[in-house]
Parts: sequence; structure tokens; C-alpha cells
Amino acid sequence: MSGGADSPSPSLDKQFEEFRSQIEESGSLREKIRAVVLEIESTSRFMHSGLLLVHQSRPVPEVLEKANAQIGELKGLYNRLAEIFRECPGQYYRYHGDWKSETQTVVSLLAFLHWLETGNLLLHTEAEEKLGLNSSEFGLDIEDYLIGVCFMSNEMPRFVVNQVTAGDYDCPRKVLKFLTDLHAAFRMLNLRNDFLRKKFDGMKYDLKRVEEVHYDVKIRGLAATGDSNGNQGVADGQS
Amino acid sequence: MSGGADSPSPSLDKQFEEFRSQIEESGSLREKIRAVVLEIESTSRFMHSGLLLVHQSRPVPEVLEKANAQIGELKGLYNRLAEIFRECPGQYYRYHGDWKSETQTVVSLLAFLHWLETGNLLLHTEAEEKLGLNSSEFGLDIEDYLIGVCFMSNEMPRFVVNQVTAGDYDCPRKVLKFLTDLHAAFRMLNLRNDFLRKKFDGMKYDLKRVEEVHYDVKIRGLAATGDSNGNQGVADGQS
Amino acid sequence: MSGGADSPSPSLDKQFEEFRSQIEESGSLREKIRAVVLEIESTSRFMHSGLLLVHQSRPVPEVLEKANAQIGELKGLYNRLAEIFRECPGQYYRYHGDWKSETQTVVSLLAFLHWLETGNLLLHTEAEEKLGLNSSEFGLDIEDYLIGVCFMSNEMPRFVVNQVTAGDYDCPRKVLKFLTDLHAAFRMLNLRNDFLRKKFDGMKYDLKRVEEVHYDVKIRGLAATGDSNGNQGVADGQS
Amino acid sequence: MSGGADSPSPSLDKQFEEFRSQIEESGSLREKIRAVVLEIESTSRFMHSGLLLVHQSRPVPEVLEKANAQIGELKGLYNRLAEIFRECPGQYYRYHGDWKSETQTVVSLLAFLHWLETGNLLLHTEAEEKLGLNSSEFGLDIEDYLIGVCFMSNEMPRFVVNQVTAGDYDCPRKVLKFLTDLHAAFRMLNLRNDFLRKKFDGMKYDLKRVEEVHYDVKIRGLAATGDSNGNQGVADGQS
Amino acid sequence: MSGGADSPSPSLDKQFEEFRSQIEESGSLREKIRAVVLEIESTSRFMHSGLLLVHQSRPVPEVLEKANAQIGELKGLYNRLAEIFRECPGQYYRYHGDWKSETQTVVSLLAFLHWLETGNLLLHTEAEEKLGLNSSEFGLDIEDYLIGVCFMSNEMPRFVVNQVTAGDYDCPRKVLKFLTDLHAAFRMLNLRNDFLRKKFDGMKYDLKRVEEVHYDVKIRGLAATGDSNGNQGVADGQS
Amino acid sequence: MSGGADSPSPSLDKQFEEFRSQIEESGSLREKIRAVVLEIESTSRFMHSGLLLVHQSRPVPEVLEKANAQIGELKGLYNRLAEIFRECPGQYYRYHGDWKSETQTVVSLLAFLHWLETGNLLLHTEAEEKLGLNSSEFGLDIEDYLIGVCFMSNEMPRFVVNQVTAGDYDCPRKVLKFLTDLHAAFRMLNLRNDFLRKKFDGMKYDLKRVEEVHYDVKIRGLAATGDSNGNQGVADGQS
Amino acid sequence: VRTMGSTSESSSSSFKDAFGNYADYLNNLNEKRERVIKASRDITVNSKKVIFQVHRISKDNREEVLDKAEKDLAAVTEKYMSKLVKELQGTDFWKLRRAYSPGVQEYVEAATFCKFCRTGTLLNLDDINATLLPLSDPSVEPLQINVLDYLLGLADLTGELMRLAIGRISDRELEYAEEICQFVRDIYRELTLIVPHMDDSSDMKLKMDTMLQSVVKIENACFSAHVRGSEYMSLPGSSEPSSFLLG
Amino acid sequence: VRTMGSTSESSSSSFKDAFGNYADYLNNLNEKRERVIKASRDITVNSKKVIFQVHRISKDNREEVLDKAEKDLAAVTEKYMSKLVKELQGTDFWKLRRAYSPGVQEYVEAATFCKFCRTGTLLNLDDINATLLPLSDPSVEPLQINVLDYLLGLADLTGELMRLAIGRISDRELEYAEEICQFVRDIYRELTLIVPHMDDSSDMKLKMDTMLQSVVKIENACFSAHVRGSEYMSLPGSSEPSSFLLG
Ligand SMILES: [Mn+2]
Ligand SMILES: [Mn+2]
Repeated sequence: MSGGADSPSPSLDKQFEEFRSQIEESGSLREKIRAVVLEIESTSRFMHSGLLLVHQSRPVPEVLEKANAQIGELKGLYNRLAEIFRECPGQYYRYHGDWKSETQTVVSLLAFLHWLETGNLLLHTEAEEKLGLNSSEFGLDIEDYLIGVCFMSNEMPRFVVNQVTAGDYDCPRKVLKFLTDLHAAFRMLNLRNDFLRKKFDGMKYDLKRVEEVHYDVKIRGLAATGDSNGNQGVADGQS
Repeated sequence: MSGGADSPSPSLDKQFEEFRSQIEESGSLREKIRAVVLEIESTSRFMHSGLLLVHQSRPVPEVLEKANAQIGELKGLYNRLAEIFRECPGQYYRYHGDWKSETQTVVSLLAFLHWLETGNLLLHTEAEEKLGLNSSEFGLDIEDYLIGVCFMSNEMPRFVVNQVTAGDYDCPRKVLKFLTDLHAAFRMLNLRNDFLRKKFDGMKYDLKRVEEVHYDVKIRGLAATGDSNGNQGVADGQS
Repeated sequence: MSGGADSPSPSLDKQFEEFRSQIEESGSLREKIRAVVLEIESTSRFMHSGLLLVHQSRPVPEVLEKANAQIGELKGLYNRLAEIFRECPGQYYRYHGDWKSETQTVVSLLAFLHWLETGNLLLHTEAEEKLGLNSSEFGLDIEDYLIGVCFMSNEMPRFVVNQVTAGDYDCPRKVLKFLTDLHAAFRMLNLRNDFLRKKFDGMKYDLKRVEEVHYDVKIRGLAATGDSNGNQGVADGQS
Repeated sequence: MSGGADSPSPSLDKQFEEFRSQIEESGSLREKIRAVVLEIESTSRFMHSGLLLVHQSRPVPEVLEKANAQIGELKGLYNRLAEIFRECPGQYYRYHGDWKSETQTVVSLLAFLHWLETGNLLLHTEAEEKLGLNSSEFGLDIEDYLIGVCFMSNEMPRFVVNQVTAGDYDCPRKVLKFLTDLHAAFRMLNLRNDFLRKKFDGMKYDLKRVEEVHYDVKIRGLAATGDSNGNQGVADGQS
Repeated sequence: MSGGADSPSPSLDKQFEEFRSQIEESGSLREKIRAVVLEIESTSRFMHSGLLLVHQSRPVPEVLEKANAQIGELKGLYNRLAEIFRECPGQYYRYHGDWKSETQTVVSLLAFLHWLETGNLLLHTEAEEKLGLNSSEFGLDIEDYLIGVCFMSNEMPRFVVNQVTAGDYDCPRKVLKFLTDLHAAFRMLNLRNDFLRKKFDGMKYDLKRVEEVHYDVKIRGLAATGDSNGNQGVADGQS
Repeated sequence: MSGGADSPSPSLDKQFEEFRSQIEESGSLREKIRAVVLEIESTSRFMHSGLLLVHQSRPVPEVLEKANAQIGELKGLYNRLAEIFRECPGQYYRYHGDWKSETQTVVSLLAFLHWLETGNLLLHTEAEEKLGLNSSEFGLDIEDYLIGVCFMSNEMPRFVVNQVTAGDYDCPRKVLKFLTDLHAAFRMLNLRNDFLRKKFDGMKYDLKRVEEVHYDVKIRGLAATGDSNGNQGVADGQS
Repeated sequence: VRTMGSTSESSSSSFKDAFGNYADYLNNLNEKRERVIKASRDITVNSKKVIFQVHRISKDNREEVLDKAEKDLAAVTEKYMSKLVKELQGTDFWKLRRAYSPGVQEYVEAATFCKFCRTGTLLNLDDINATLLPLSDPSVEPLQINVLDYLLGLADLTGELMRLAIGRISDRELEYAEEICQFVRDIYRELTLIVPHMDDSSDMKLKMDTMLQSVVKIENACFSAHVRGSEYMSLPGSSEPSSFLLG
Repeated sequence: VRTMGSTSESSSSSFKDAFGNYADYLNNLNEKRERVIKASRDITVNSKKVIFQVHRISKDNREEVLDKAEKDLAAVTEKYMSKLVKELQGTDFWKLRRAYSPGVQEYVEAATFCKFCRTGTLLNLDDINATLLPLSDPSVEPLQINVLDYLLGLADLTGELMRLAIGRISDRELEYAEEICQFVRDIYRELTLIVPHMDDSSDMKLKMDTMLQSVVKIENACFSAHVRGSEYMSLPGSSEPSSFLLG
């Protein structure tokens, strides 16, 4: 074909050359994130597997100790993630999808652990602290935090059932109080995130199930009548 | 129930109070974006309607003039979008999903228009300029730009077919050269975005179709033999 | 192409011009409805939050008072909805899908409240009255009413469980009588609406659960033997 | 259980008795509608099967004659439908879902037939007239009409291809003009109905395909050069 | 076009004409079946309503009498079904899906009734006899029978709970014995992963629940110690 | 709880520990494969880009030379793949999904190149040879080979069209002959309804398109009448 | 004390006997179903081979190819359909339909495909069923393919005919392609009137969509062949089209 | 002129030969796949029967029931697994995995179920594979069930264990139920660490959800049995719980 082979315009070439390098850069950033996230996932899986032992009536302190050790590891990993982002400010949400699901799981584990230790909800700022996150630079997204809390709530019915089987008849009362307050606090939010809204709807069933366990214990006169130990940690009586 | 009604901890309440206001804020931000995006969509739909007339062999200059007038309108709208984001730095990508699809369409229209006028590809910087965008603050995402360019390429086969029907036998040669170069430039990118990669795969079919039209014209001896008019605008010969 | 650009027939143009205005009109009507429905949803969410406190054994009268206050608000909102429809007679069911789900929730709340106060089922006409609806103009669809009643029934097992936990051992008997009658009344209907039929199937489980709670109380000798307080309100004994 | 068998309140019974009769009534209304709709479906299926013969180059007048005969039948059926609704004013949209899909098909057949005869679009009022419908009482919903028109457009590419195969080289030009105008008219509507919007998106492909057929004929010099017969019916040249 | 327009071959037409009539015949057969099945469904719903009264501790004999009266009605209906099939031998399973669900319900009611009367399981042949069915012509499918028996088992826990509430403390022992034997017999079957297996899995839970009630009664010393009344009907002691 | 809290049996732990290490090993094997496959993909993308120039009528020998150079690179990569598998004999098909798609592309490129050079089909053994594969250890799956050949066939219509546009009127004849033979050979295979069959169906359309181009050239008397150059390479006449 | 033995002897033993019967019934049914499924798979695989054999047709080898296809088909009938025939009788035809339907559909597809290529006509259901008669023991009710499976097989046939038509056009047998086109259109049109009334028509509705696509593919191929032919006629100096078109 | 014969003799014949080879390869592969699928179905059906046999267990018939189950399982191994062994060798194990995986999973389910009921322990993969060794001709590489199929079968086992546990609780074998509970929990916990790394883990992820539901079902059943037992203890005058609880 006559004249078919003249080369394209230089500005076009230059632009695509630039794109190429930018896309490579973004790709390698993503690879770095992926590597860290894989480790986060793996650490949190181990932590999860360890925490599952509370359902088997293992001495709680021992379970907690192991899990606490892994928090340090997670902190290190999130620190690495934050460092990666220090180089590209303003792009937190560009890659958010790459780590949010794992972070929600991490939050749920931290919150469950914290609750076992203190009987209280792990606050957003406390979660950030535990992971060494810093809101102004690389913080914990609020919706990720809330979803993580919902995941934690999903563990409650199983925990209560197994505690009662193991002979702790006061557990349902404590958990019920905790979940009732949590549920009430959530209800005040006008949730627009569909996933979060759906997860929150699930919390209603957790609450209902815990109410029923509490009922089962209470109607049989098994619940402790005294109310002495107050609120400090759910698992004190154990071990 | 004894002691069942003591209120939840104040720090919990405070935290959820804060969440509530943040979620409301984010919701109203989203509403503002939505309003602007609806106008962008409407303006670009109008612009698209006008541009479609080139397929019906309306005099090109007239078509271009009208479309150009709407670019100003779009510029104003993107300006409003940029202003909204000036208040919340670093959140560009948080809401990116809310406007990206419309922006890709806008880019495809601008690029088609530009190509009709000059025979060249609208560059990324030129697109930003036309929309009054500023990379450092509120820029045009490169992938959105590239997807828009792919959309433009999808219109080429139809354009060529209709131009030949209307008697412009030199059009396929010009378009073929343009698309071949564009395709070659794209091929050098290592695309990781799945949607973009899929759209780019489609460009192969556009190129193939234009080659076939070129073939149809050539084998019937309809193509102009000379190569006189060079590169300045595809539509010069018309009107 | 010679002669390709003659314009379409004027009657076609005229028809589509008319369609355009009708579609715009219908769209803006829908926006108006949506605005009111959002408020209904928000008010009923608030009301629901308040009513949930009965599960926590808060003094019932206090709970009821607050909830009753919100009925007035709802009435105002339904009045606005009715006004919107006064302008387009015969189109109630055209837009029914836009508010029916929220209305079913409202009915369920009203019916639960009414039952707490009187021990009786809120009748369809009573529900319309409470919301200021008028069957001849803008009434309450019967299926929406029935679905709302099913939703209310779904709350009963939870209520009974929590009341017994809190020490009210007569509650199951009253609820059981109420639900048995309600279930028997429903059974006589030949339900064709699939959603309603499914919801009604669910009522069987509510009834069964309440029977079981009643059994638990009875076999343990906790149920009151007398039948003194009759039918006036479920929650009298409380506070 | 002592005293378990006292009967439910009479007002409850009365209400459900009324519901029962209303639900039966609505059910039997629905049965009546269903019977008519089944006949509409069957008639339109026969009409469709007859119209399919235009793709097989049967003499068009013969095809049209048969189809026209069935319009009378449809008119009778819609008349029966309208009568059914005369007894329950304001409920058109309550049962709309029961016949809309069949009506869309009917519109598409009438419009195709009308276009074969006259080369023009069957207008909404004309469609109502053919079916004996009356907007003020029992009219043709605009969206149903528009969807029917989209369905008709889907038949065009096949028709054009088969006409050309049968030797009618002028057909693509006529169809292209018709579809271009129709597409332009539709574009001005701000479609909010998702189904309709999707169907309209499909029309773009019909248009593109007809453009290509037109191109195939034109580039081979097969298209008639004269433009004599104007607009009166697509199928004149045949038989 | 050469030879394209002749009508389809007459044998093709003839065959399809036959198919159409066969399939329409089958459709009208189905309509006939549907009419009978609707009546079966309605009769069994009525019968079910009546039987439900045993949960409310109505005198059993009275309940049984009414229900027995309806068996005759069902027999008549199944007779009509059998007659319909006499015309198309071998096609029982072609339409089986149209009545199997209703028949399973019927079996469950008959079996429950039979058990109330005799304390024994209604056998397959007995069920056929009650419904006037004849295995060689129009029999009761064994899987339908077995599923019906599972449905019956599902009613047992509710029955036992309500009987105990009403003061019949010997009931759990009898039911437990019956269900234990039934469960043991079912375990002799090799099932596939189908609906029947799922229903059979459910029977395990029924058995467990009845065992629980039996335990509740036993630990409180409420159960009769003697085993006097043997096996003749569960409900003798009542009324 | 009696005996509930001892740790799982050591043999269980041990087995799962082994599984974990096996599966992690398999994961790291997969990573190794992935790394090689990425390079194969990148090399073949490069090779493809080069080969595409034949559509732009670049001198064929130059195109072939470059492409041939890359075969060596591919051979090296497949060698690395084979080495990886030497460690886990028999597991070829476990990871087959990880490289099959890329290998099919490689085959299509090799086959196209071979055909350009020799006018013959690259046979399976020849393909293995070019890639240094060895059937007994790490061979080329026959289905992958066949799919690759289908991919090659898909390029033929485009090639023919562009060659004719560039003035090589003898090309269609050669390609038609080649594709006809290839298609006939493929028809000897009995395929399942799988990916290969779908690709083979596509070959029919390639053949048809090439036949059309051949026809176009022939009716215009453009095709060379002699059959002189026989079979040695399609592209000889060029450059 | 809760074993079955403790109920009154007679009731318990009849109870036990009855469940023994139920167990036998279910075991027999499941075993038969397995055998039928296996036979159906065999029929499918071998009918597919027949279809591929027919696709090997071209202008010059027609007779030879079809002879072999028909021979293979006869072997499927004798070897595998006969297995089905042996297993099924009476109510089994419908009870186990889902177990054998895929095989029978493929068999119908193969048989009708052979016949169309041989004669250009549709092999009727009655004719297929007639060929199955000799397989049955005359004392029992013979296996008859039902209308539904026949129609489902026919729907698949149109896909094969589409493939055939595209091949024929490449081979310049345009008239043959047009004959196929007409045939497929007729089947499609006849089916539009039947499908809505079929038992469980959802499968068939999907197949109808595919069939329409096949029709359109054939029509488009005929269109482009026709347009090309017309261009040749209108070219200067092309007075003898036929000699060239057949060349 | 366009038949294959007209190309130069040598190239055409090698071309033809090659495709003849490809055709043979595909025919053989498909036939083998069919045979493997049939063997897999047989294994599935008969392993399911073994599972049902195990479920016939109760307090008094334990030995007898398990003896029969083990005998039946041995028959499955000898009669049906041996067919697989005959068909598969070398790369087939992975190439045809999808054809036999369902059967092997069910077999694993049955074998581990028998073993757990007999000993309360998990039958290891190595032990299963050891029982398959005698089936192979010693000259060829023996069939070995792979980890993935083993784990998938194990996941299904937990469903059967759940059914078993519910039955045991009705039979007042609470301790046995708690043993099952513990065992299932252990498997679940071990699997959580493995599943994410499995090849193509989507199937397994679904099974993990089902498994968690099974765990919860067993836990709930143990919970309610426990709570009832506790109530009895706390009732006045119930000093001899054990005698009654076992009664
Ligand atoms: Mn097929
Ligand atoms: Mn299983």
C-alpha cells in the first residue's frame, strides 16, 4: 500500500510512552500492596484459627496471649502498607479495594479479642492504635471498622452457646447486654453502604439468638442471681 | 430484669455520634456529586445526539460547531465537580465510581470531535484542558481517558461505512491509518485493568472492520489514487 | 447520499414531543413520592428503635408514649402522599411499588403498638384512621395491611422470650391466644399473593415458638393459674 | 389448657370475612383477565407466525391480508379486557403486570404490519384505535407502546437482509431512513424505565446492521439510483 | 429467488399439526388435573385446619370425626384423578409434578389421623386403600408416601408440647416410642441426595425434640410409671 | 465438660501439618509457573505485535526474521517450565490450566509463521520440536495444539483482505487451498461440545470469508491464471 | 427397650416387612436409573459421532459419507438404544425420562440429520419410533420416543444444519444452502406455535433463541452470497454467470 | 480440485497421518473418560450405601452394623475402585480428575466415616492409599487419591457426623456427641488454615460454610442437652443423676 507505513505522530508516541511507565508504576505499587496484604491475610488466618479455640473451652488467657502476640505482627504489616502509601499521597481510596476485605477481618478479630479481655467494644481509635494507623495519613476507614464489628457480632451466638455448655451460666447475660447496646448504637446510623447495611441486618439475628440462650439458662434457674463482677472482661471466670 | 437498663458507655455513644455525622456528611457530598453528574450525563447525551448526525452525512462543519458549543458547558460542570472536591482533599478515588462512567463517555465524544476536526488523537493533556481539569488537583484519570478513546474507536466502523455509502471513498484510508497507529500505541501498554483490557480487545474488531471497508473500496477501484490532502482533518472534503 | 437529510414526519415529532413531556412529568412525580417515602422510612426507623426497648423490659407506658407521638408525624407524611395523588387519579397502583414496602413496615409498627396497648389486633380501618387514609381516595392496600400484620407476628416470639426472661410468666399465655386466633383467621384466606403467602407461612413458626415458651413456663409451674386480668392490654402488669 | 377455646373477637372475624370476599373477588377478576390474555397471546402468536412469512419472500399482500384479519380479533379481545375494567375503575395499574408483556408484543406486530403497508410508524393513537382502546378509560400505556416499537425495530435487520436476498435492492435505503428517524426521536426521551432503556439501546444495533446492509448493496452498485416511489409502503414493489 | 417460496412440505405440516393437537390435548389434560388438584388442596387445607385443633386441646374424638369425614371427599377426588388417567395409560409420571406436593400433604394428614386413632403408622397399602387408589393403575408413589410420613413426623414435636401443656403427661412416652421405631425403619432405606433425604434428616430433629419433652416430664416425675394402655390410639385418654 | 478440652490427636495434627506443607509447596510451584508464564505471555505478545505488521504489508522476510528470533526465547522459557515439572512427575495436568491459554496463543503464532514460510501446516510434532518439548516428559497437549491451529485460522481472513488491498491477488487462492485442506482434516475429528468445537465452528466462517475474497478477485480477473509457484511459502512473491 | 422388637408382634412385623418392601423398591429404582443413565451417555457419545460423520460431507463424497453415517446410526440403535428398550417399560418411560432424555435427544438429532442430508426432508417421529419396534420383546409395550424429546432433538438439529449451510456456501453450493435455510425457517415457524404449550418449556425456549440465531446466521450467509453473485452479474462482460459460478 | 489429494504427495500424507493420530488420540481419550465417569458413578452410589449402613448404628448393634459397613466398603474397593485403577495411570490422574473426583470424594467420605465410628479417629490419606495398592498391577504407578479429593471428601464427612451426633443425642449418648463435636471442630479448624491455599478452592469454600453450619448444629444440640442435664441436677431431690440419665 502506497504510503501506508509512515510512522505515527511523535506526540502520540510520547504520550503512550508516558502512560506505559505510569501503568507499570501503578502495577508495581499494586504488587507491593498485594504482597503485604497476603501476609496480613495469612497472619489473621492464624490468629483466627487460634481464637477458634475459645469455642473449645481452652483456658482463655492462654488463647488470648497467643492472639495478642500476633497483633504486633499485624502492626508491622500495616506499617509497611502505610509506608507504601507515603510515596503516593491521595491514592488511599484508589487501591482501597485491594486490602479492605482483609482489614475488615482484622478488625473483627481485634474487636473480639478486646471484648474477651475487657468486655467492651474496641473503639475506632483504639483499633487504629493497635494497628499503628494514623488517621491523617493512613487511617482505618470507618465503614471497614463497622463491618469488622458486625463480623465480630456474628461470633457471639456460638461463643455464648459453648460457654454455657462449658458451665459458664453468667456469660449470656453479659453478652446480651453488650450486643443490645451495640445494636442500639448502630441503629442510629443511616447506613448507605449496602454491604454494611446487610451485615448490620444480620446483627439482629445474633441478638435474637443470644436472647434465646439467655432465656434457656434463665428459665431453668441456672443463671447466677448475683451481679457482682460487673463489666471487666467476659472471660475472667474461666481458666 | 435487675440492672438490665443501665445505659451503654459514654465513649461508645460518642463514637457513634461522630460516625453519624460523618456518614451524613459523606452522604450529602455524594448527593452533590450525583446532581452534577446527572447534568454531565444530560449534556453529553445531547452532544452525542448532535454528533450522530455525521453518520447521516450532514455537513460536518455545522455538526462540529454545535458540539463545540457544548464543550463549554461540560467545562463548567467539571469545574463544579472540582470545587466540590476542593473541600475534601485525597478523596478523589473514594467517589470515583460515581462519575467515571460518564467521564469516559465525555472523553469519547471530545476525542471523536477532535479527530473529525484535526485527524489526530486528542491527547490526555488536551482533554484535561478542554474540560478545565488540572492534574494536580482534580485531573482526568488515565484509565478513564483510555477507555474513552476505546469507545471512540468503536464508532469508527460505523462512520466509515456511512461515509462510503455517502460517496466519500477516501475516508477508509484515513481512518485505517489512524486506527492502525492507535492500536499499535495501545499494544505497547501492559493493561491490568480488566475493563480497559476488554475494551481494547474490541478495538481489534474495529480495525478489522475498517480494513474490510478499505478493501471493498480498493478492490472496486473506488479509492482515490492520489494522497494529496494529507492529514488535516478527516472531514475537509465534505460539506 | 442524495436526499438523505429530509426530516421525519411532523406527526412523529409531535408524538415524541408529547411523550417527552409525559415522561418528564411522571419522573418528577416519582421524585416527589421518593422524597416523602424517605421521610416515612426515617420516621418509622426511629419509631422502631423506640419500640425495640420493650424487649429490654423498659417500662412499657413510657415506650408507648414516645411511639404514639410519632404516629402523628406519619399521618402528616401520608397526607402529603395522598395530596400528590390527588392530582393524578387512577394512578395509585402505578407507583404502588415505590412506597408499599415502607408502608408494610409502618403497619407492623402500628399493629404492634396497638396490641401492646389493647391486646387486640389493629383492624384495617383502624390503621387507615391512624394514618389519616381514606379508602375511596388513597387507602391502605389490603395486602400491604396483611403483610404488615405478618411482620408484627414475627416480633412476637422475641417479645415473649424477653418478657419471660424479665419475669413476666403470664405473657406467653396471652400472646399464644392472640396468635392462635390470628393464625386461624388468616388460614381462611385463599392467599394468591406469593409474598404474602410466604410471610403467612412464617407465622406458623412464630406460633410454634410461642407455644414452646408457654410450655416451658407451664411445665415449670411458673405460669399464673388464674385468668384474672382478661384482655385489656398485654403490658398492664408491667412498669 | 383452661379457657383456651374462647372464640376470637367478632370484629376480627368480620374483618377477615370481608378480606376473604375481597381476595376472592380480586382472584376471580384476575382469572377473567388471564383468560382474555391467554387468547390475546394465542392470537398474536398466530399473527406472528404468519408475519414470519415475509422473511420467506411470500407475496407481501397475501401476508398482510391474513394478519389484518387478526387485528379484528385482537380488537374484540381488548374490548373484553376494557369491559372487565369498567367494573373496577382506578385499578388499571394494579393488574397491569398481567397483560403488559402480551400487549407489547401486540404493538410490535401492529407496528410492523403498519410499516409494511405505509412505510410509516404506527402512532400511539393509531395503535389505540386499531385495538379499540380509549385513553380516558382503558388506554395503551406509553411505555408498553414504546417497548413494542423497539421490538418491531429488532425485526428490521432480518427483514432487510431477506428482502435483498429476494432481489429488492431498494429496501435497505427505505428502512434506513425510517430507523434513523425513529432512533433520533427516541433519543430525545429521558428514559427512566430500565427495561425500556435497555430495549432502546438495542435499537442502535438494528440501525447499525441496516446501515451495513445498505452499504453492501450500495458499494456493489446494486441500489436503485432513482428515488422515485417515495414513501408509500415498503412492500409495494413486491408481489 | 429460485424455489425459495414454496410452502413447507405437506408431511412436515401434517406432523406438526398432529403435534400441536397432541400437545394441546396434553395441555387440556393438565387443566383437568389442575382443577382436581385445586380441590384436593382445598379439601386438605380444610382437613388440616380441623386437625390443628388437636394442638389447642380440643377433644380428640370430635376432631377425628370431622377429619374422617373429609377422607371420603378426598377419595372421590383421587377417583376423578384416576379416571382422567385411564385415558392415557403409562403417563402417570408425565404429570406427576402437578399433584405430588398436594398428595404428600394428604398422606401426612391421613397418617397423622391414623396415628391418633391407632397409635400405628399408616402403611403404604393402607394409604392407597383410604384414597381408593390401585397400584396397578393409579397408585400412590412410594416416595410421595415416604415424604408424607416425614411431614407427619414434623408435626409431632408441636403436638407433644401442646399435649403436655394441656396436662397429658403420658403422650411424650408414646410418641417417643412411635418416632423411634419409625426412625429406625427409615434408616433401612438407601436414599439419594434428594428431597426425601432432606426431609428424613428433619425427622432426626423431631425425634430429638420429643425426647427432650419426654425427659422434661420424666425428671419432674410427671410421667405415668405404668405402661397400661398399650398401643391402641394415642388420644384415648383425652376428652 | 468431660474430656472436651484435650487437643486434637497428634496423628490428626501431623497429617494436616503435612497437607499444609504439601499444599504450600504446590502454591509456590504455581508461583514459579506463573512467573514463567508471564514471560511467555509477554514474549508472545511481542512476537504477535511483530507479526501483525504483515497486515500492513511490511516486507515479509523482515517480519519473519524478527519473529523467528523470538522462537528461541520461547524455547528457553518452555525449557524452564519443563524443568519445574521434572520435580513433580505426573502433575502436568494439575497445573495445565495455568499455561494452556498462553500456549494456545504460542502455537497459533508458530503455525502462522510456519505457514508464511512454507505454506504448510505446522504439525504437532513440529510444534513440540520448535519449543523443545518432549512428549514423554513435558509435551504439548494435543487439544492445545488444535485450538492454537484454530486461532491461526482466525487470522487468515484479515491477512487475505490486507494482502489483496496491497495488491497481492494470488494470495486468496493459496490461502483458500490451505484452509480448505485444514478444514477437511479437522472434520475427521470427533469433538465434544467444548471449547475446541466452538473454535472449530469459527473456522467455517474463516473459510467462507476467504472464499469470498477469492471470488471477488476472480470475478474481476485479477487472480493470476497460472499456478506456477506451487507450495513453497505464501509470502515469496512479496517484498 | 426402644428397639423395634418390643411393639406387638404382628404390627411390628408388618411394619418391618413394609419398610423392607420400600427399601427394595428404592434400591431397584436407583439401580435401574443408574443403568439408564449409563445407556443414555453411550447413546449421546455415539450419536455425536454420527453427526460428525455427516459433517464430513462434500460435493464429491456424499453417498459414501452418508452410507457410513447411516451404518453407524444403525449400530447405535442396535447396540445402545436396545439397552434402553430393555430397561424401560410402562410408567418408566416418564418416571425415568430425565435419566435418558439427553441421550434420546442426541439420537433424534443424529437420525434427523442423516435423513435431511439424504433426502432433504424431515424424519418423522413415527418413522423413528418404527425403527425401534424390532428392538422390543413383542410381549411388552415398546419404547416410543416422546414428542417432547423429539422436539428438543429437532431444535438441536437446526444448529447442525446451520453449520452445514455455512460449509455448503464455502463450497459454492448456494442452492443447497438456501434449501437448508428454508427448511430451518419452516421448523422454526412451526415450533413457535407449539413451544408455549409444551410441558416444562423453559429448556425449549432457550433453544428457540439459539435456533433463531441459527436462522439469522444462515440468512446472512445466503445474503452475502447472493449480493456477491448479483455484483458479478452487473459487472461489465459477465455474460455467462453459471459457468463461472459452478467452476 | 480442492480435495486433499491434490497437494504434493508427501506433505499431504504426513498431514493426513498426523490428523489420523489426533483423531485416534481424541477418540481414545473420550472413551476412557466415559469409562471413568461410569466407574465414578458406581463408586458414588455404593459408597452412599455404606454411609447409610453406618447410620444404622445404635447403642446395641454397633459391632454388627460396622462389620457389615466395612465389608460393603471392602466390596466397593475391590469391585469399583479397581476399575478406576485399571483405567488410570500417569498423567491421567490429573487429566481426568474431574471425571472421577465425585466418586473418589464419596469413597473417602464412606471410608473415613466407617473408621471414625469404629475408632473415633481420622482415617489418614496414606492409610486409604495403602489399601488401594494391592489393586494395581505392581509394574505400573499405583492409583493414589490426591489431597484435594481427600479434603473434599472430609468436608462432606462432617455433614454425616452432624447427622450422627443428632441421632446420638436422641439416644442419650451425650458424651459420644461431644466427642463428635470435638472431632468436627478440629477438622474445621485445621481446614481453615489449608483451604485458602488449595488449587481451585471455590468448591471447598462452599463446603466450609456448610461445615461451619454443621459444627453449630452439633454445638447447639450439645448445649440443649447440657442445659437440660443441669436443670435436672438443680431440681430438688435429684441426687442420683447418672442412674437416671443413663436409664
Ligand atoms: Mn448438536
Ligand atoms: Mn454425604
